[in-house]
Amino acid sequence: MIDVMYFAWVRERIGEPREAVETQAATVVDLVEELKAREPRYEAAFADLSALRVALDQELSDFDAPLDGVREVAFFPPMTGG
Amino acid sequence: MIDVMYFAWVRERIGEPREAVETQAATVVDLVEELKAREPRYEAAFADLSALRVALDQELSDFDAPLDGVREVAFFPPMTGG
Amino acid sequence: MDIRVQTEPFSVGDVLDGFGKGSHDIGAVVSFTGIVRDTGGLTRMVIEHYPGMTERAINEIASEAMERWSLADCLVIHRHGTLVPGDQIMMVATASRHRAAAFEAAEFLMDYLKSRAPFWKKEFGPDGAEWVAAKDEDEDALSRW
Amino acid sequence: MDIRVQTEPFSVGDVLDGFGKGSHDIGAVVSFTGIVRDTGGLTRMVIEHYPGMTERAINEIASEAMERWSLADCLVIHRHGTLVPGDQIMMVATASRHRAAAFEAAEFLMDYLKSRAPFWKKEFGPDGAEWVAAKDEDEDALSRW
Repeated sequence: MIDVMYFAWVRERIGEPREAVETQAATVVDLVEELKAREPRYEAAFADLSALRVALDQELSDFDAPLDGVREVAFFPPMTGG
Repeated sequence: MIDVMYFAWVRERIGEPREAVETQAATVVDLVEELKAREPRYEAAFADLSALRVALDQELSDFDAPLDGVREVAFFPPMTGG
Repeated sequence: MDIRVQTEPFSVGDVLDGFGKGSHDIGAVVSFTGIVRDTGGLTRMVIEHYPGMTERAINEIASEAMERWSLADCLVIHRHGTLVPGDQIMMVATASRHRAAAFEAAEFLMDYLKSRAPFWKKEFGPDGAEWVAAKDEDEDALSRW
Repeated sequence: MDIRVQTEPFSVGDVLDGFGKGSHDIGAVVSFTGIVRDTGGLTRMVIEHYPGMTERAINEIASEAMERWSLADCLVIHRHGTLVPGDQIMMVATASRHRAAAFEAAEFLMDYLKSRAPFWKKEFGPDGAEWVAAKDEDEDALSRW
């Protein structure tokens, strides 16, 4: 069970800020593929991975990173703070 | 008649902050030579011109600048503001 | 080191008057304040963030600045929620012995906060709402550090 | 543009809270504050200046910064007289649309004030009094502008 979070327009496309996902996905990309297979709104949100960033347990990471032991995955567009 | 001003250690060596000088000096260097000929304290202050800066009518200038029309000459070490 | 993530406004004055007090070897304090501009008829801006990761990311950035420039102190305040033109979005302040370190550290903090702290801005104007896109130049700015 | 040469202390807070107010196109405010450090047992510092030329020189430097970086506003406060460790010596503030201009203009102002505004510092410590010597690196700093 992984906590999956969405921010900014990713959140808007998915339609919710977070959800608990039952998954055996080995990597972030595997998780993305599982989600995209579910419903069109996931396909819309994950259409272009180069426009997205991912954080694992609140640390910026990569889409090919393993999910082993990870409790929280967050997807969002490039940050615009400051 | 030119108003001559001294600042920082130049003022301390000369012993006064300003004086009116009766001179026909053509350039700053000429004025410096006239002053040095007067008394040892001027020689002490003007011993090394490379350690000094000069301002003519409150604008930074050079030692070979003409004194034509100048009313105020100031001598001081390199500035240390900020 | 003082890091605040908040919805409330802040007073740069009050913050700076207390900043670095108590340390005896500070010769230079630099502050940066970011303000909402009313470009293109912007009526308001909503800043979303990632609670938990935000504090963690800013802490990491600020700790790196403290160490790299041997700062005496360092402060970051970043607001989230709804802001209107003229509102202060965020500020950073750095205190060090010499001016070069204080300036560089403040610019470093700003460059990293721009693209490495999890904030996202949505702008509301006459043509509707739009998420602010990250700029290539902001990402490029990181390469100088 | 606001230029003040004074013996009195100033509050960075009060100054900054009023700075740039009224302008609608300010996205970035940078401030620098210089503070007397108590290095080598310094007990006090006396800053001498050249009344008249000081205001003129700072005005020239600030005007150049305003134009070169299209600043919305710019402020310089510089004290003279007797100061002790911990006292604020001077401050500059710049306001512009974007952060790079505000940072650059503030650094430019500082570099020029260091070696082109007629101030001289005399330090008093356990070994007597000494005029602060200008540093080559301060003169060199001007070459980047």
